Amino acid sequence: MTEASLIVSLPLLAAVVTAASARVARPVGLIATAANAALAILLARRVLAEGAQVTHLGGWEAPLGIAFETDGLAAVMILMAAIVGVAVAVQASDDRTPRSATDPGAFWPLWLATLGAMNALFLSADLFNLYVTFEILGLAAVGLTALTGTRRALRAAFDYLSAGLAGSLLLLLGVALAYAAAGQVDLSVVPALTESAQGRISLALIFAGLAVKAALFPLHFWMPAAHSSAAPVASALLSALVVKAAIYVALRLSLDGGIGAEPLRVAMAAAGAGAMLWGSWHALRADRLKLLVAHSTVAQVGLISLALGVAPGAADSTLWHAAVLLMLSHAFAKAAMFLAVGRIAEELGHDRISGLNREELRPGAAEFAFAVAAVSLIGLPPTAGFVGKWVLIEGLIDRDAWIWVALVFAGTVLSAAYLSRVVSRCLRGGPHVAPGARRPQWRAGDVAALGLAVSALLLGLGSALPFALLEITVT
Amino acid sequence: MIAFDIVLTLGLLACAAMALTLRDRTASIAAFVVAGLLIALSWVRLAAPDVALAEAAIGAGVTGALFLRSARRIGPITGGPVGGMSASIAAALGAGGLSAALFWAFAGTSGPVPYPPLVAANLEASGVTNPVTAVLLNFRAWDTLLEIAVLAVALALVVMLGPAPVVPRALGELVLPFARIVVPLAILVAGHLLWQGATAPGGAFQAGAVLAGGMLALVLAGIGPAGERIVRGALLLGLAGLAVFVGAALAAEGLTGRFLGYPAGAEKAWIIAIEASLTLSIAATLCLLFTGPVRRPHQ
Amino acid sequence: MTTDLVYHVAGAGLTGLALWRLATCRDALRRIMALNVLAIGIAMVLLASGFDAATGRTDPVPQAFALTGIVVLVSVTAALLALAERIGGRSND
Amino acid sequence: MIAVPIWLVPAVPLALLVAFCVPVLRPGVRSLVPIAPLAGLLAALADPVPAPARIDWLMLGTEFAMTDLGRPFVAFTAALWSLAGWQALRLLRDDPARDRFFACMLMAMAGNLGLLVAQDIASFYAFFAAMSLSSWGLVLHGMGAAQRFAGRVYIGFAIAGEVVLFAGLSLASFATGDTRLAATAGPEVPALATALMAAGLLVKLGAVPLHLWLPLAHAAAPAPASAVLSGAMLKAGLFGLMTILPLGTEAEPGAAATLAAIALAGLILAPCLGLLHGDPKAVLAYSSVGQMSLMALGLAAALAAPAAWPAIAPALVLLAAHHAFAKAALFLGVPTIWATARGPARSAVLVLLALPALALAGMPATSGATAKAALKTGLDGAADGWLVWLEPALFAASLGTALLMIRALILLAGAAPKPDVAADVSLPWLAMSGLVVAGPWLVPDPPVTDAAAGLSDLAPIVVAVALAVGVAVVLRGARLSVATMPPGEVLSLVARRPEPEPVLALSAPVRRGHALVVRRSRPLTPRPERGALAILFVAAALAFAMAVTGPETTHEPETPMSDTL
Repeated sequence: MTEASLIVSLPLLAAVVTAASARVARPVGLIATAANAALAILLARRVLAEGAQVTHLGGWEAPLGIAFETDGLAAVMILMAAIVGVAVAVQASDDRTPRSATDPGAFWPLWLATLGAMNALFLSADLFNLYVTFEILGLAAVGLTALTGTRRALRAAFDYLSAGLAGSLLLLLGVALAYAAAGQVDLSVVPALTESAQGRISLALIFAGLAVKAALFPLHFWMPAAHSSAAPVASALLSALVVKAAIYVALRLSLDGGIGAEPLRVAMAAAGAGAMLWGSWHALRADRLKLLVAHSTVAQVGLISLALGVAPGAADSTLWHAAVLLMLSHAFAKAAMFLAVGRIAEELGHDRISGLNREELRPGAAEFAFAVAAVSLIGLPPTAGFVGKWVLIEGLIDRDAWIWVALVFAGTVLSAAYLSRVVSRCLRGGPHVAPGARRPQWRAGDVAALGLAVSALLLGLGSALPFALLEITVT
Repeated sequence: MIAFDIVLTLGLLACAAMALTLRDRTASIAAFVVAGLLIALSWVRLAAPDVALAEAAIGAGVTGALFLRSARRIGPITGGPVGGMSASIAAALGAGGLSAALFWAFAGTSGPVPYPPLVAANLEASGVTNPVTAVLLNFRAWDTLLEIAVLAVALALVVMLGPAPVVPRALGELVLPFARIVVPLAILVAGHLLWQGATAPGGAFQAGAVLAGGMLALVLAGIGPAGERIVRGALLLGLAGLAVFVGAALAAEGLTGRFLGYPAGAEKAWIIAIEASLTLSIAATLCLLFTGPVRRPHQ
Repeated sequence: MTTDLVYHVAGAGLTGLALWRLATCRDALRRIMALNVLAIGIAMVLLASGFDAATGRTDPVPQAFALTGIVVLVSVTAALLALAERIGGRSND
Repeated sequence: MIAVPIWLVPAVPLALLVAFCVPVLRPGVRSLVPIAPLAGLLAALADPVPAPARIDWLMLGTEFAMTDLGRPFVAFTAALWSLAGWQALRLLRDDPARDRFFACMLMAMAGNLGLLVAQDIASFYAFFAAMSLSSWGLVLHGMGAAQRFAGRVYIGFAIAGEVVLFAGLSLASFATGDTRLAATAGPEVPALATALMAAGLLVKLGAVPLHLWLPLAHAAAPAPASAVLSGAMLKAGLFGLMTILPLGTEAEPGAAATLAAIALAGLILAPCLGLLHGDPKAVLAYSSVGQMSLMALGLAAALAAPAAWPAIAPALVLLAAHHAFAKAALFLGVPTIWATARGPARSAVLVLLALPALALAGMPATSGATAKAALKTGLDGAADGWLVWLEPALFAASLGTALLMIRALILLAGAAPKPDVAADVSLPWLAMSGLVVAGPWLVPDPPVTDAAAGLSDLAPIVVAVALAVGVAVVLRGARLSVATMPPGEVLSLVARRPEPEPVLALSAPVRRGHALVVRRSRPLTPRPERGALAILFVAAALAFAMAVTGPETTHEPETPMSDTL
């Protein structure tokens, strides 16, 4: 048994078990999430020690069969999903957290299916296989969105699923055209696709589908509603991980030379810049905390997309390494933020920004976690966000791409502006708080949010590890 | 035969256009089902009988039934066309342009065709003689496994959402004699399709869909004991398919060292065993997707 | 004119039709149907690309893709319809 | 001697800080706070010095080493933190917010010790920032109006300093392409980078006019925190300057003149302003401003005359160590005064307190005299033009210090006892005083060859005493009393009164348009068909763009030169 095959089968098996019996869902879900994290670490260690590996499933070589490519990038993404997953599972396992109105145990199978699909997606080296993993991911993510069972959430889930289906069908159309143009659909065909006009149209369609899934401006219309009306654990997963899956595929294609095609790169960078401005503007205007955080995801995804757009492919690694680090940083910080927002809303009974501090309630661990996560998202030292932006700007300066540097700075300033709307209120203590004000009790969610926020912080210090992993590619 | 193709596709386009534009729900769904049957015919014309079988059973049958069920619950189409003329024209231009580009792109390709020779060369080692089954259950079994996972997740999602279950009594008396004939037939046909899948068109999906059709007839006739225990059993059966497939994949790795790599010589047995369990599981899943879970007391 | 060309035209037409309907209609059920038509159009161009007019055979791999697509689509359709039933017909009011 | 791995120096306080997060472990960890810096002390005293350590995965590749310059700094810093931690433990025994204080203290300790052993700019900056920012918590500890005001000023200066330092460090590393700290003093570092780095460090040093935060913060913080602020953290600024300035290589007359002007301004202003204050801790803080200015003067001389640097450097280190111990002893003495009732006991304490005070003023046979003599010897090697006013400057420094000490002691003598201060706060103070007394013998190799303490060294003290007595007589005769100055000097004139509002809080939006909320957003109603239209157009546009741009653009090797030819 290799780690790769276990890490894709174990979550799926656990999902079946948890779907079959709500009684054992929680322990099985927790154990499976922990086991997945352990497997992810083993996988990363193996990649570090033995280099990248290609596994032909069933022993059938690539054009006919499907291959798993376990390289450094895949290992980093699997680790990211595993770490965020552990934190989210910790919060979800808290008995006292208000549950979904529809089905108390429904979170676990959906989450484990998400995890399994994501692991499969990160490893897969086949376009059609990627389409199928996207479908699992999309369905499970929609289930997570609808978890609360409120009308708002259900409507958001419907819009999400129909937009997501349209996106995956565009992806499928692109794959079909790739098959028509090149006769095969494994990832090694991508360089050949850039040669012919048909292949280039196919890449354009695939990219358009990915842009819907990644909520890339201007195709993000479904996302703020979905991310802000879902349950906190679900929002954390959606925003931190599910969106990243599409970005990851875009990166993978770009590394293989596909999106390296000039118009797509320009489109990604321009869409990223637009997303940063649009998302920030709406985050500045949002009156609800979850909406602010959701719009901030639009902006942050824009930043990552900008980094990918200006990265000229595998040959020059600086910029795409920066993009991956920004993805990691955003995953940890945004998940922490959503979990913290969940806890804040639970204590306050609402999530209006104007009512964030009340006289009878002192700021607690969740507010602190939010602030730390905000520091990482803004990109202050020594967080991972800082290292990512630093490397990105360094790379951009090397290319004399001053317009992009200015845009990155503008995005940073804007993110500082909208996040400080919250942080300044979170930190407000002192005379505004009545002397006998209570402090929120510690819950599993606080631990999870703090842990993730601190991970984002520590990742900045230990950023050499992901960089070392990213150097490992299939030769 | 070209003339037949042209007439077929014209009819298909007309049906699809009607399905998407008719203002009466039932008529629109009827057009959709007819379009589904025409598409099954097209697949036959395109020498894809496996897909045609699945399309007829799933695409036209189950999907049509699902639409009918929802149409009754959601009610008629309300509100006129939205967005105004300019948006509609813009959409038409965009869609038309993309459609033309697609036609140009697809028709202009005559790229290499590496798959048929590869499949032919490895067909013997795959254990089955139907190339489509070989691709589905052996060469690209990982795709199929994930596809079963999609079914399982959809099932979990529908169970979580808990839509109102189908009430069979409304149709009971009429459907009863029909069901008495259909159900045994469906079981026979499903068994045949499953076994035949190894050598000729047919396989788990088609068999499962046919079986699901039979079971649905049973349910609609009010014969099936739709008690909670049965539904629970169906749920477990539906989920079991994924568990069996993943378990088989891991067991194969234990035996041969390759994930999803069946032991040499025993491929056919493995494939038939997996397909058999998938047939039952797909039938149960499709049934539950249609009927929905039992309504919970708190709702 | 060959068989696959006819189906290429039909597939592209179905795709365009579905995309146009998606962009102009708000009714939930109709949108789901349009997505189904879109998937059918894609399957049609896919199979037509795999069709070899000379031998009258079709590449088995795109056949497997189309089969997978059908099953995936019925799952997603069921989920979409369940959601649509819960929120009522129009997704926007 | 046990071999202490060098990375333990910052790691021990950090580890304690992590353990501090677990509520169950807190009481145990608290009592370990005084022991946390001892790893640093051991590492500094170890012979041979610990081997350098390199941690590749941390930041940009972190490197720790005990340099010859860093070693004495680590030694006195660690000793100081240890004793201050001990006193804080006793002083804040019953304080409800003590956990926050100790957490900040551990963080600042880790930063302070870490920056002295860090060898690359990333970790140097990180430790420096950790120290500066967590000291904010030390200043804010009491959470009264004065603390908030001081905290606000402190954090403003600290953040400005951090930003400037960061800009300078990154400019320097971009210019040299080297992330080692040692490279920032190299010849190819642009002058702007050096100026920025120096400005950031001068904030920490408390150089006039960047000193405004210093008296406020020292007066507001609890006494042990003031002791480390003054004794250890100001020295971090000096250490930084000694590291990044291009000393001993090339004469920089312009920079030297600027620095000298700053230093002289500090030497003169510090006593003038300090004497007007009524809080003994503020008076002591002003004396720190003066003393740090003296050290800046040494740096200025070295900038003007590179040849003199080898002599000035040890003198500066000696001066820094001496000031660290003496000033810390004075600050730690404040709670001791609080703990003793007026009477003979207090007199005894005052007599003991006079020892470090005299040492600071340069009394012969104390560490102060040794340090000043060393500095004088070092300055002798400086250029001729300097000597003319170095002598008066040194005299003025001693005179000012002596006056400030007299003022502080008088204020302390009259301080009201605080009954809730435990008596055992005096133990760390006694230990610190012992270190001050033992100072001259602790220096391993006295850099001064002729340590002949002349009577001239006594002159400033004598003049100061005479002046003080004179002023006292005049005041009493004319029935006058000295009006004390409000804390914050210039800031107290221009700044608003401290409002009862914590730092960094934005006021709640009263009306629309007052805060960053531009307009309340309408409830979000997604229009599904609009989304589909967007998808359609994006897909069509991308497909079109990809189709029309020829496939040959991507695979042609890029030949930028061919365009110009």
